[in-house]
Amino acid sequence: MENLIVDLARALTTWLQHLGLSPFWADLVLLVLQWTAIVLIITLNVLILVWLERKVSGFMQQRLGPNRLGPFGCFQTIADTFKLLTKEDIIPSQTDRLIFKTAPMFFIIVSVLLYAVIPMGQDMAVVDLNIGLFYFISVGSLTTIAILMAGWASNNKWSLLGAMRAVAQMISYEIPLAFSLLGVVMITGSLNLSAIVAAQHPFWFIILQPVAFVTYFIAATAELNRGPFDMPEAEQELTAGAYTEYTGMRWALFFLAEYTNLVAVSALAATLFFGGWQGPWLPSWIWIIIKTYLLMLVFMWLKWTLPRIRMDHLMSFSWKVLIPVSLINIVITGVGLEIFKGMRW
Amino acid sequence: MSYELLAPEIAVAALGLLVLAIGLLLPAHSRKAVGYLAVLGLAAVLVLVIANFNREAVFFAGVYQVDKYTNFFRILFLSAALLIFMMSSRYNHLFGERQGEWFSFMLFATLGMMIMVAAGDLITVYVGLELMTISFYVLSAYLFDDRLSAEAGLKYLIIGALSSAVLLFGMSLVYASSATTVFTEISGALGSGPEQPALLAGIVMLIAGLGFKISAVPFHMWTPDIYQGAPTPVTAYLSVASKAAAFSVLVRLFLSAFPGLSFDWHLVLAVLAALTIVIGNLTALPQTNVKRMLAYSSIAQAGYILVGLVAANSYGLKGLLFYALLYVFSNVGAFAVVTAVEVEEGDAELESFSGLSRRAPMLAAVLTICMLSLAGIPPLAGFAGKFYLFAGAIQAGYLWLAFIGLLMSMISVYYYLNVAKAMYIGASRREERLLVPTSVSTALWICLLGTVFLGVYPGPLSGLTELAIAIFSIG
Amino acid sequence: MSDFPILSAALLLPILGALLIMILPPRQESSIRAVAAVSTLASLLLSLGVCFGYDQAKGGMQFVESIPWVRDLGVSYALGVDGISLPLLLLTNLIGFSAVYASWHTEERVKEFFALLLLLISGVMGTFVATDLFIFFLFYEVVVIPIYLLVIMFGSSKRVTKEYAGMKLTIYLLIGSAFLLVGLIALFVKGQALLGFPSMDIGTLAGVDFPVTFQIFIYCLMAFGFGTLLSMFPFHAWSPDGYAGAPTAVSMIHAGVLKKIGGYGLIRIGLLLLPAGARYVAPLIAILALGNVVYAGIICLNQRDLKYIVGYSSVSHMGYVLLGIASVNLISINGAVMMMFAHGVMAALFFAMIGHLYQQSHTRNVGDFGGLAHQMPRLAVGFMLAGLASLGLPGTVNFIGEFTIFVGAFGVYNLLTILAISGIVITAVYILRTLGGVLFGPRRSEWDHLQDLRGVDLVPLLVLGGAILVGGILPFTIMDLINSGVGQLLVQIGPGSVGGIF
Amino acid sequence: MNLDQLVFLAISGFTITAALAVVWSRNIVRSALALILTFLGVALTFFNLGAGFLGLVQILVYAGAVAVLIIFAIMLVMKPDPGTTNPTTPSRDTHYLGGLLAWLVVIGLGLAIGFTTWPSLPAGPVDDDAVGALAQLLLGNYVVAFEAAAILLLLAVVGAIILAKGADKI
Amino acid sequence: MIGLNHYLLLGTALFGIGLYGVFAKRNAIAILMSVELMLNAVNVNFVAINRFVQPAASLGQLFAIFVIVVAAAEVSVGLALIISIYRQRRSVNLDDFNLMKW
Repeated sequence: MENLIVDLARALTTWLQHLGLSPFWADLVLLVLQWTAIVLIITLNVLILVWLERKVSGFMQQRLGPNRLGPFGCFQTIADTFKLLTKEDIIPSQTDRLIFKTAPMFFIIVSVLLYAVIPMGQDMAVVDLNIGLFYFISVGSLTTIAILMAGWASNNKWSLLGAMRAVAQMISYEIPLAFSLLGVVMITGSLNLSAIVAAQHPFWFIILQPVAFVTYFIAATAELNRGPFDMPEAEQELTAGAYTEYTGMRWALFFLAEYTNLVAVSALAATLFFGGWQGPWLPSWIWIIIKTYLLMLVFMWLKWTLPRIRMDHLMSFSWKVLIPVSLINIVITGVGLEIFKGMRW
Repeated sequence: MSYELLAPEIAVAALGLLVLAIGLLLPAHSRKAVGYLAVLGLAAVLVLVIANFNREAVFFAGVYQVDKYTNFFRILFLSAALLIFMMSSRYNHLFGERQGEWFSFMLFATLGMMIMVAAGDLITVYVGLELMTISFYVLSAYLFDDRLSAEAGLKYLIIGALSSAVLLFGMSLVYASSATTVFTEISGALGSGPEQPALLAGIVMLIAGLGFKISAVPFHMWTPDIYQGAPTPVTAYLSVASKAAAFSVLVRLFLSAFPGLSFDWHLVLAVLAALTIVIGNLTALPQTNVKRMLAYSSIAQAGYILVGLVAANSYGLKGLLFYALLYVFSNVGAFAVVTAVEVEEGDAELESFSGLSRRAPMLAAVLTICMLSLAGIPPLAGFAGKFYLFAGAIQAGYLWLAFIGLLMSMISVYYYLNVAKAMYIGASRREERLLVPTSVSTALWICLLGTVFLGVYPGPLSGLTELAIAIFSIG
Repeated sequence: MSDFPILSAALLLPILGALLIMILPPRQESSIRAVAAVSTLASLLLSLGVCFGYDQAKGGMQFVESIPWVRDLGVSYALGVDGISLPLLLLTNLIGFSAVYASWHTEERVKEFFALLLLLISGVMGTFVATDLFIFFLFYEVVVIPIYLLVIMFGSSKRVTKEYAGMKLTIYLLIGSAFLLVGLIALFVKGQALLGFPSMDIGTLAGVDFPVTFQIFIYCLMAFGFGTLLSMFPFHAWSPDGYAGAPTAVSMIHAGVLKKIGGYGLIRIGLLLLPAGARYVAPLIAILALGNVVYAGIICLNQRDLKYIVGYSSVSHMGYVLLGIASVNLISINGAVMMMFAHGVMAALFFAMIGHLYQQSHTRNVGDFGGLAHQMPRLAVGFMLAGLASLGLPGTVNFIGEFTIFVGAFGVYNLLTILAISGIVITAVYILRTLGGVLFGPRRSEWDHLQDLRGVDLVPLLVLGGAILVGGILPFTIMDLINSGVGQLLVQIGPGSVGGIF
Repeated sequence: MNLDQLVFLAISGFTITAALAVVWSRNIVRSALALILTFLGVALTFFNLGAGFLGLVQILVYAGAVAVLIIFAIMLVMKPDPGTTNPTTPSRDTHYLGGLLAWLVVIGLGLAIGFTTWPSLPAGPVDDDAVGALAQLLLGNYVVAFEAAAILLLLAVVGAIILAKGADKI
Repeated sequence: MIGLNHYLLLGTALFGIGLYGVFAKRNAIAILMSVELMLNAVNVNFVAINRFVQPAASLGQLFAIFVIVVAAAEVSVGLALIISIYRQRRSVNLDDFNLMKW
């Protein structure tokens, strides 16, 4: 059970090579299959997540949430998906059509690319990059561009405003996000996510780096444009921010990408601070799913509990609170490490 | 390794940060105080450098070199900054609440220059250069309500970024040819014999990139605009110190990284120098704005300094260093007067200088003497400097260059004297005396005495330059 | 006596005076004048002392002072005088002293005027006593800027504006000096290569045997540089305009001594350091000299402005000096130096008189005057003295100079000398016509208000006129001195024949 | 044509096309987006050269920050008609001169590079721990440059704030 | 076999394109973008040289990192400048910035 997926992949490779493919092409086919699997999982996952989010919000607001289709309304999202897929694809006039069309694709591609380095179980990272964490931050920073593209191409003032807010916010919170991860990196001395997971054997890093986790979590919320930091798509002010003009399938792609990001960020948090796939009894890949889902529930809990924060407060919170805190955390970690080394010596 | 020899850089960086912080903490009306802090701090660093003049050390396997050459230029940059801080005390009011930041940017620019001159490696040179240049982008645009200033900042940015790119490409080709970026290792790696074409292309691009920084023709196009638009103290600093910094790099680069080139880079530089001198002086002739005129003249001055590198012998290099230092006194003196007049009159047009000799005899006399020094009239410092430079050039066989240079320097007297004429016989718009604060007049006196003393008795400084260039192996 | 740095003292006194004047408040005009007069007088007395103290029998450089100045350039602050520079030093102080009195009545910006004037005098003096090339050139160019400022601040705009005149004069001289400087630096660099150590000392460099082509080249540069200063044809255009624009004192010093730096330089530096070059180029110089004499003389015939007449006539006279130098023999060079002295006092006197006249009448046009001898007899004496000296009347010092030059030059350039002598005729024509027009003829009542020279105004007349007569009647006083210097110089450069360029 | 060449050609073709789009587009936003593609192309080149860390830095700093800043600034200074936001110079002379100069530089440098024989070192194994090596250099021999760069960034931040705020009160 | 030359030529091409942009474009931001192209060209060079000439040491990569850092600083200052000048003139077209004669 533990090595189910890894064994499967290995068997597949061997079989492909038996068929007469060179190792290179065999690897390539495997890669393609892996990505397909990831995309499929993500899509399925999102179906569940959307349902979950609606249920959670219903629970928070003391209502039932979706409850007609299937037990507990669990087929509601599937129905919604069909609705979105069959809707007319509207592109407003006066838009920059090329950019308008590419923005959602770009967004989803970037989001999916994030999964390349996350270890989904023991030895289960698609690419075990030695600078995996850095890869995650770098590629993650590209999402901003997709939002900008969408906002600008829509030729709509709310879209543009939403996009600019989103970008300002995301750029500002990228810094504490990256800084908060440095504490972990300093302790492990590696940017390799598998190594980081391995390093959490006795203690999870949440114990050693609580401040970093809190900073990371707040910054991640802002990165995801989720409440209470959802200024860029505040319905009451901007209809739907950068996505205002998008309908049907394109809008669904954005929706998909947002949830994909949510999963990715949560999975990273689980990996960095909660021991990743480590856990007793159950197979590793189940452990990470459990941890990720728990974290996502916290995200949802926050979103439906806290009121939205004003734009300027939001910016100054990043620059005046989060960044200094994360910097101080780095300093303290460094000092602590030196002391620890000194004691051991 | 004696890391205390890095103290000047560390001190300037710390001073810059301190000034920045204090400037923000102080209430707006008392921010002038950071000026005193900056001046005192710089003076202390200057004393430190002078006290350790003879101590040398090579850090990080040649990447950073503190030697007498470094110390000479450190003294140059620090004293230029000091003089400019002193002379700009009234001008600073134009910066409003942002005086503290102004001082710290100037200090960071100084730090960049100090790193440039000490750097024995392309990477460090580049970073120092950019530290200086980016400070100057901001400083050039520091008059926020002034359209010219913003324009100057933008133009400087574009030309500066372009030149950095060219310089970098050149550096990359040099790196490709030698597989190292450390000067001393480059010379070893290149060996002798005919150079690879890529290396030549790289050297040409290095010359071009640094040519922008020293505003040598044909890379001078936007210099006058930048100089005219930028706040006058910044212009002064830009013209004396950033140029000297670029020259310090050029000299170190050519004499320690490429000493044995068979490619005749002297000739390339000689042509550049001649063009710079001629075009700088000729375009300065019709100017009616004194600041702009000084900008053109500073192009020409860069040409003269370049002559020293063309010669690349003992006299030439001594002349280069000598001229760079005297240029600090003469040009800062001239700009100090321009600043004082500009503060009073609102602009630096020639009419604003009319009748200055009656309103402020001291200012008029300093401006006249400093400009004559720039023109190379004895017994002022400029003459001694030019003597060294052209003695070097003639010794190296560039008689024609000496001809052009000296002839044009005499022609330059025309536009300098035009200003003197306005000051001495022009009718003044106003009659009341123009008073200058103590700090400004101190700076003026230092510039005046420096200019005269170096001209009448150049011996000590030439001894100093001789020490400084001893690190290069030249004939 | 021997230890006292008498030359430095003479040199620095006017500078001290200038500094003192700068410190004095501008209102204290009388003390400013007094300072100027005292410092120039002291300087004059010192230079007279040098004259009497100079041991003619011994000859050579005397009153030598030398302080190492810039080690790596081989520069030392070296002063000294010999038979060539001593008369010119004396001339400088005579004229400087008179110039202070000639401009006694300056009203505006007295402080600046006298400070600059004293600097100017000091600078000119320095070129004659310096025995180091660097110091020589330093003083050489020092004079340019005070002159410019004096011209634009105190000059007069008649045919050309004073700004134009000042700028033209300055730029011409500076361009000339640029060539000169190239030559000097090249000389220094070559000298260092040949000697093995850097030296700027004229005596040391004279011992170096420079290659002939190098000498020719450098001498051409020097001839251009010094020639411009000497207003050698065709580089003379600055001279008349400059004089016309300049205030009296500047005209006096400029025509009287400054130009002589050119001649002095050609002899001291050109001839001594580059004898082969000098001899090679000499015929060309001689031809240009003829151009000076004839061309300027002819132009002079058409001039109506007094200052232009004297200006062009001085260009013309410089032709004789050039001819003397170009002949390169003992007699001719003796004559050239003598002529320089003679022309100096004469021209200075002339300009002093014109200055006084102009100050009174505010015109310089010959046609406006007539019969001034009636109203202003003393002025007329001055004019006559200067005029007759100008046309080389025996009994004046000029006669001695011209005569010696012709004697010396005839042996070398027969035809040219004869043609040059014809220049005297031209001179006679315009000088006599001018003198006659201005001084004689019927009394014109519109000039009745003019005041004659009196009080301090008489000083220039007495000093300069005295010098003309003493030199003319007792020529040996100066001639022996000059001879001792020139003789040694010629011995030093050795024999050789003139020519080669054609 | 082997795989190596194919990959190189694909990446450089992509990069150069994107770069040309930057200068040829008349719409500044599209130029900026093409610039992002160029950055990504260069990042791919870095990956191809075995400089993974640098490729990621390239993506993070250039594509993620610099390009976004540029687009942000574009939107702040946008004109209503996007099709004319990125004009080429109206002066034909400057235009042709620029083109000519660019061609000369490309051809000249190309020839210079083409005729050069480089030090014949084999393209040895790629250093796996590039990050570690870079860190050693950064905090070792190049610590001065490192510190200077730190100050440079501070300076840029303060300077940008000052300039963008202009004469307003802080 | 793809060697150093190929990468250097790629760099040169990018450099040339950027150079053309600097001269031909009039929008200040576009010029800034062109300069970025040139800097990227340089980085391609550095990394390629690092790979082919000096695979053991990471000097080229180090240089490229510094270039990237500096470029980021340069762009931020540059854009701030452009915004400040836009506030005064309502234009970012370089041809409009001619208060001083060129």
